[in-house]
Amino acid sequence: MTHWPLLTLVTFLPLVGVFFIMLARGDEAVVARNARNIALSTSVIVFLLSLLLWIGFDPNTAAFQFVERANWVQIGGFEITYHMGIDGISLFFVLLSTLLTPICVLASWQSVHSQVREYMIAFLVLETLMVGLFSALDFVLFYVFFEGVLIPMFLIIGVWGGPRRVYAAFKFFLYTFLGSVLMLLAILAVYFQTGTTDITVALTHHFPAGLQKWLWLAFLASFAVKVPMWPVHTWLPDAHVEAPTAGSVILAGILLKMGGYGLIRFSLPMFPLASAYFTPLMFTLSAVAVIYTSFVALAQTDMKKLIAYSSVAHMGFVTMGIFAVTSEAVQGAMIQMLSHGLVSAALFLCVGVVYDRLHTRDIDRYGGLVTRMPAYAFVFMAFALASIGLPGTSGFVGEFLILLGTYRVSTLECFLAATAMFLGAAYMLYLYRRIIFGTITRDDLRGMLDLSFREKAVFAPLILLVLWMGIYPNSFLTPIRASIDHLVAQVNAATAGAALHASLN
Amino acid sequence: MVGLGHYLTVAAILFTLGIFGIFLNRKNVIIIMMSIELMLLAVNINFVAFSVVLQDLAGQVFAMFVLTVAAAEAAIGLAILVVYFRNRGTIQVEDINMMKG
Amino acid sequence: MAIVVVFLPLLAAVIAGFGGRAIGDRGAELVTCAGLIVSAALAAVVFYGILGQHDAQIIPLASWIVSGGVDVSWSLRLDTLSGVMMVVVTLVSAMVHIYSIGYMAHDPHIPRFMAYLSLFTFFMLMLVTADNFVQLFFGWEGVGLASYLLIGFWSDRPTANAAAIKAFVVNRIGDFGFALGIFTVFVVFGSLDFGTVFAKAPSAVGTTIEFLHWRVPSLTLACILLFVGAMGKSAQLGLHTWLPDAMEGPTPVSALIHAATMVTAGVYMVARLSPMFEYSATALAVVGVIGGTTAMFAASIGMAQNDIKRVIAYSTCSQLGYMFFAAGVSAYGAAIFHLFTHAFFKALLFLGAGSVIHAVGGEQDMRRMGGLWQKIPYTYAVMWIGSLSLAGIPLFSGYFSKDTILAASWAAGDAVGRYSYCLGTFTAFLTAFYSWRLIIMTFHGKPRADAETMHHVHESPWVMLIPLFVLAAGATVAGYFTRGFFIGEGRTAFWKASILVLPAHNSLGGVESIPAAIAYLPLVCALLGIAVAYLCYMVRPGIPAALAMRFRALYLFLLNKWYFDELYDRLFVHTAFVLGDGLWKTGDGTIIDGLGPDGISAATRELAREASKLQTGYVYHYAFVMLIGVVALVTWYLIPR
Amino acid sequence: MHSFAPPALLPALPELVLVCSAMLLLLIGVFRGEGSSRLVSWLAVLALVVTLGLAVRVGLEPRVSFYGMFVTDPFAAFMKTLVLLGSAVTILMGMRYFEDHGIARFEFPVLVMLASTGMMIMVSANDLITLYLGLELQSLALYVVASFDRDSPRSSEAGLKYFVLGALASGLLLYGASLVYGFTGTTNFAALATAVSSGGAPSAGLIIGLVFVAIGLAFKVSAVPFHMWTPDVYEGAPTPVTAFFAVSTKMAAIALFIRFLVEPFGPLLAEWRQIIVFLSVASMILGSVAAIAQSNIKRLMAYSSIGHIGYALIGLAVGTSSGIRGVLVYMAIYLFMNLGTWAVILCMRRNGQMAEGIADLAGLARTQPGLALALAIFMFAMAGVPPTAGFFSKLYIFLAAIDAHLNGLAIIGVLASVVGAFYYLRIVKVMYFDEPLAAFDRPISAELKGVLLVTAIVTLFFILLPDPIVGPAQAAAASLFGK
Amino acid sequence: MIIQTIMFYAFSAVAVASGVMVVSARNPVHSVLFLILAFFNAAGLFVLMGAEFLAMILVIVYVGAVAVLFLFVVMMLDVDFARLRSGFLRYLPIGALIGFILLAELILIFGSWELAPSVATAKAAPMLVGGISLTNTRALGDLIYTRYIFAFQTAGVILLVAMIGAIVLTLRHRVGTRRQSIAAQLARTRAQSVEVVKVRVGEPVDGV
Repeated sequence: MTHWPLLTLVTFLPLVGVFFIMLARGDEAVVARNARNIALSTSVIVFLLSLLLWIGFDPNTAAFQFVERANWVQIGGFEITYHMGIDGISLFFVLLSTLLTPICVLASWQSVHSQVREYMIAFLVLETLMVGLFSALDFVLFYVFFEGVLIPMFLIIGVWGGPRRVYAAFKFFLYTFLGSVLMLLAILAVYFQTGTTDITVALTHHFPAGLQKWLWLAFLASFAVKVPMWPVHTWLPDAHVEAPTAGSVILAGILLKMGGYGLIRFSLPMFPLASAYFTPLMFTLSAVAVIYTSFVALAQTDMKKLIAYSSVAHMGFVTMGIFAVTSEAVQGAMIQMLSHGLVSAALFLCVGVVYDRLHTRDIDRYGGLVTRMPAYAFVFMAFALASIGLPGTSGFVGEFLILLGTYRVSTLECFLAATAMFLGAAYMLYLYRRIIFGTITRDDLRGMLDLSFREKAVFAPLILLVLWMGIYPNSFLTPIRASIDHLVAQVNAATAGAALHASLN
Repeated sequence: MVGLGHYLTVAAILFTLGIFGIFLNRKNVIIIMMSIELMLLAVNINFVAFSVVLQDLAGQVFAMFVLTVAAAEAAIGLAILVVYFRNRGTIQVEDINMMKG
Repeated sequence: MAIVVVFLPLLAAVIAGFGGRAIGDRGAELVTCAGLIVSAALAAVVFYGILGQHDAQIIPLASWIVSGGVDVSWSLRLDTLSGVMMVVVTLVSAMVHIYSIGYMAHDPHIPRFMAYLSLFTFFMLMLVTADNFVQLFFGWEGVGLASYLLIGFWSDRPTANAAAIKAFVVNRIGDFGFALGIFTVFVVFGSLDFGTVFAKAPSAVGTTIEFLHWRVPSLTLACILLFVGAMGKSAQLGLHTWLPDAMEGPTPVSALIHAATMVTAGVYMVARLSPMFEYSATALAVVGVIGGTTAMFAASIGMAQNDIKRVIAYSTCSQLGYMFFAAGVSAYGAAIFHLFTHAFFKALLFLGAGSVIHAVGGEQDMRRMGGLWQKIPYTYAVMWIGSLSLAGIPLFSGYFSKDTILAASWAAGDAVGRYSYCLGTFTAFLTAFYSWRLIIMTFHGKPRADAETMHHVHESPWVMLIPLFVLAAGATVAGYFTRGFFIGEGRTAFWKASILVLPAHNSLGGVESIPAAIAYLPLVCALLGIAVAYLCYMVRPGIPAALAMRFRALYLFLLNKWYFDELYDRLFVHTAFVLGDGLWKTGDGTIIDGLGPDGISAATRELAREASKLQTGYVYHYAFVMLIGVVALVTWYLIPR
Repeated sequence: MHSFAPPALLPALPELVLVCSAMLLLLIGVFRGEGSSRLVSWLAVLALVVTLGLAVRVGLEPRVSFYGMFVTDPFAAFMKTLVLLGSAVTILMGMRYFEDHGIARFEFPVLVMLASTGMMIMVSANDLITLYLGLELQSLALYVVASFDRDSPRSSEAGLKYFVLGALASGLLLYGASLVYGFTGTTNFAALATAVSSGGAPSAGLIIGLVFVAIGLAFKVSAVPFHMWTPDVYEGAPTPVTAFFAVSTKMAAIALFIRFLVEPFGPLLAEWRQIIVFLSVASMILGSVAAIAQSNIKRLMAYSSIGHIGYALIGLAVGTSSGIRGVLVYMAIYLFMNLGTWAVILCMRRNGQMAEGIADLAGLARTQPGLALALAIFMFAMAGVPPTAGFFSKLYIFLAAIDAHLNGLAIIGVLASVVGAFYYLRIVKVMYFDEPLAAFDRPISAELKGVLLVTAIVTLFFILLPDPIVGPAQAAAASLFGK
Repeated sequence: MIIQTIMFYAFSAVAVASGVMVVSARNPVHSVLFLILAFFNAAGLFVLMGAEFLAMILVIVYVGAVAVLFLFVVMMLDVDFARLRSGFLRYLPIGALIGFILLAELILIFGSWELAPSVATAKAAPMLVGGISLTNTRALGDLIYTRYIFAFQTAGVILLVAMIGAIVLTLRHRVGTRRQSIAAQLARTRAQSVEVVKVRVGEPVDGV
């Protein structure tokens, strides 16, 4: 299996789809139909291929697997290589990307009518960039993918978005761009420290303690915006609200994970001392994110905005878990990210379902849907519960592990964050109640159709996964265990070493 | 005794005058062009003075080229001015602001 | 077999829930009832098997969460405690299922309802058979979910929806403590399995742990945090507000979930964790005090309520208080015994009340009932049985358990015990009073409902009555026959290792030796309560109104449930919304966006306008700018540095 | 009498060829009359391409000729390639434009060729005199082409402004040159280098001379605060001419800037770095901020070019081989994305009239998706977003800056790039998000299509094969420091 | 020596004064004339320094060509007398201040001048080669055709550009004017210019 470049194939196969879509000719309807079909089949094939990664993955090692390396830029001491590989940390993000793309394509099957071809191209390009991002092992390569994501996403929000799409698209782009450019400088500084842009080398490099803080901050600038952490989260609600459904799905499902991935992949192992130093800061921001945004979510009148704010809160858990640096918490953060990737994506799809029918996201316009749309009510309930973190769903495992791991480090932090248990329940159920329950007061609601077969096909895999992850999370924990344990050990060794050093002086 | 410094000072005064003429001028563009000629003259005085003091002809050669170029420059400048005048009927400095912002 | 007991309800729920359209209402009823009856029967078999074993039997199902130090698996723990609970749960559940066939006959969503009930049963069984804290939590939250779904079952009623959310969220607040308790357990013991933790519990005595910057005894902290969870689920003082509101759900739900089973989960938990609580006197004291206070507090409110179900709900709340203060004095056996008897008589009362409501066409306000006893005699009879049992009249089940609890708390001899005894005895009076107030207001006197309603009053169908009779039988005799196992001489052999009582805490052992006055006082109080109720509502119906006028403040205080809801609304709910709105519009909008992206972009635009104004179009300005540049640079280099 | 040996002409062969063909074409034009502009244009492109080939060939190894006044080396070859590419493409793109505006005249290609000659001389200058003459040759031709649309008030105003300010800048430069000459006794770069490195602390006169020359050059690269002419001239000049300004002249000027500062004044890096840092910071900030308020795309491109020069100057401020490499890579990529952008702007015609407003691009993605895509690629590239080539240009610049510990400069740079991204995005926004207006005139001429295609492909796929640009840039930068 | 000093001051004073008048004269014609005067005096300074050739060039090229060109244009464009606008005075103080700062700085740096040690070796074209002194003109002539040949040629191209530029910009073929086209005249054939028409008596001729 390692003989053929599976990772490259998974990464760049969507571009082949793009190529075929570009070839599509004919009148608009034909082109649109072809574009949809090609996009769907491409992304499904990519997903199936990516499953091979999971099957072939060796969970017993923290080393990178499926590694591919090729020369790229070789000139002048600044050598960039095409270096790809995945470990336990990246495996599931790759899978999540490949899973959500076909779901997005399917979810947009009918809701997108204009410029279908461009839309599908954007999503396939996005898939390439996302997969590439999670499997890049060269800093420049990573950065190219990391930033490249902005372009299709900017267009998706801006072209197919809602009324305030321009504002949202700009805010999204510039905000994240601002963070990333600072990271670029840090990456260059890392390069001069290590003499290579190879991530695997940098991960084991010992950076001087003073420098670590600066680099850590620069990396944080990028990741914090992506996560998004409070107080740099305000782009997210706007972007979500304006983005088309599938855009929100990718945004919540993958883009936010890029920040968490970055923190785990880079910030922790490369700058353990700085991470330890800034842990109180991260804890504070995470706790604020959890509590603050939970309250804000409670006050929302726009469904997507509410879910967006809940995302901020959930990702607050992730950052907290990451910086607790215990094996449980970091693994919990991983699971939480995967879970959130599925659940929030699904919740946005849920919003999309009713939005497609009624073209409003105003919560007050809905109510009593359960009588007309029982299947929908069930699906929505399932994901709302997963979002709340009901045991048996994926949300619980992540939250539980994070809180448990954090409790070992800081009871106060855990205490504060755990308030999300009831705050989250409050806003989520309140949302659910206002949309699904109650009496139908409007005629247009009376005519709502329940989920179509296509929509059920979109939700079914997500529900199954959410339950699978909640009931038997070991399928997911096992592959990431070796990498995370290695990471935690590495960080703890570094901080312990520094502490010893300090005590000797 | 008149030394290098004296010549350079004269040149500097003329140079400054030239600059003055450019940015304090509110009259017509031709004056600005003449100011430029003044600046070039100052430069030439500089070159010649240095050339003499250094006992090196390169400075004078340079000055000669400056003169040549200045002549060409004047020709082109005036040609542009004429074109402009034909278009706008004025060469008032304050009128030259169709484009701004 | 235990696996079948646990998962059969789930299977039934799935079939009824997803296949409801295919198998129809009747099919769903059939599947779930059959499932539950089989499950109940098997539970009895399993329980019989358990009685013969010495140690707890663990049935591993699958591993669950393995991460770092956490190693949690799905498994079933079978011992006496879980066996008792399984029997109670499956039995009451089966009865409620059958009853529901009749009660919900006209509802358009029968399969859904039956599925929810079965689902609830599954979660409850998971809860009682959990072998580790996380699975306990799973069941715990699962029953919360089912409760939420069932309270909000009539989703077109805004009050039902509000009640459902309230139930879930308040429970979650309790679970917040529960979860922290679990984390504390993990940090202290390094494991979440009951077996491991219980074995290590004695060694944790005296250790401390840092919590929110205080150093506290670790075991006490863990127990109290876990108890917060129990308070939420069992509607103890402070976290009780959801329970009365939960009566918005269909009555079978109230019977099953909010009386017989789910709300007792907290009691079960304390009993289950007795090997931990026993080593923390502080925690036990907290349990006792909260329990005692709740018992009295809830009963006092129950006196003034007019909704028939709410009266019973507060009664439930109050009875749970009994169970807790029993646990607080280490009389876990008595607590579980009361749980057991309470399940029968309270389910009976609720189902009876449901029967009444069914009869009067959905009316729940006792002020619009009265004079029903002739029209619905069976219901009237079972309500009597239930009330007698509840009031603790001898020979009825409730008498044995309640009496034992009060005796044990006196026997415990410490301040907490005395406190709970006093409150508990007073509560016995209140209990009897409101029970007969209920019976009299509902069944006696002149009919206060309109003629149309009275005309339609009819006895419930057999499918509803049979469960009533079964439960009535339980409420009558179950206590008498089983007391020996639960609290009597055989208790040690019965409970074996499933409950730990330290020798120093053997309050049940002291029951026999308490003064007779103390022992009979509760009974006297109960009889007094009945008498007073008879006097006030039967003989001189004017008295209550007069008293209410006379002690208006007190009356309103009780009627309004000690103003807890208003307080919470003002303090938390309202604040939360205002805070959320403020943080959103001011925090995110004005401050973060205003100073951040929006502010910066506005400033940049302004700057851009200014910068482009500099570009005046005048050549001399351009030259001037250049000159300034020249002078600036030249000066920069000439300034000696 | 001086002993006189005829100088080796080979190093100057490209220039000679170009200037001779310019004269030849002039003759052809004069004899063939008004209608010959297309022929002359094509021939001029041919000549430029031939010259390009020669320049590359000649520049393989460093050679000094004409008594040290003229130098060819890989650096010169690299920059000449860029200059000539820019010039050739300008002529190509201009053909249709001038015909459409009725001002197609054979003098334009000739003037562009002569300007290119001047630029090549600038690139190869090894003496203050050569520097000055090359600069003036270029400038005079540019003054003329700026006002080439002589019946247009805007064009002639552009020419006039450019002329006045350009002459002022030349004056400043000359004054500086005179000081440099006076305080070192030489105008030759090599001799200057010896003079500068031999003495102790440099005299104030020398430094001020250096400052003045740098100011003159800063004017040519339109670095803030000597940029004031840029927006007006870019707006007023005929669009192909503006493209020429934006591309070729920048290449030559920056090359001259580099050579002048690095070769003779290399030892004074610490001194002149301050100027460059100042210019760079001011340019980056103003370039990104002021552009936001623009509604005319040509003006916007003017500010954009100012900003880009700011970035390029970061590399110069670093002053090391890797810094210069950064500049060269930057300029090369800048060339492609700018040419492409200008090609798109040249396509912006409605009913035979140029449509220069940014708003005129509204909905281009619907009406002309190909064109919109191309412009979007260029805009993202200019904003420096990967995977476009624009990212790599910034990457190499910041790489050098971080290497030299110019962290503050780098941070200002990236922050400014975020602000700058705003207005590039705005163009994308207008094209993709706004409701469409009427389509632009079609068909687009074949030359423009070709230019668009090539530049877009280079900009987008540079990432796949960066070596062909990075490699020569590396060699060129090294050659500057090798001596 | 004294005379030289006196001459220097005289020339300089007049040159500077003329410079001031160039900038400030209201009438552009006066400005041009003052410019010419300034050139003359500068030429005088050149002579004082021994740069006769440049002095001559200055007079011939500048006064003879450039300044006259200016004069010509001023006359041709017939610009009206400038109105001194208020803006001038408004900006004068700050402008003057900055100007004087610049002047002061420039003069300041002259003080630092010294004969750099490297000058002797760095000289490109020493005035004394092998101890032989040539006339200024001849020495320059020797240089520009040998050592500075490249620059000289470039200067030639610059002049070419100036020529092209001036023509491109200003030459117009007026549509209305009649010009003699010799080629056209020579190319005329009989067939084009003469038409033989048979005229019948009593009938009108077509087109007449």
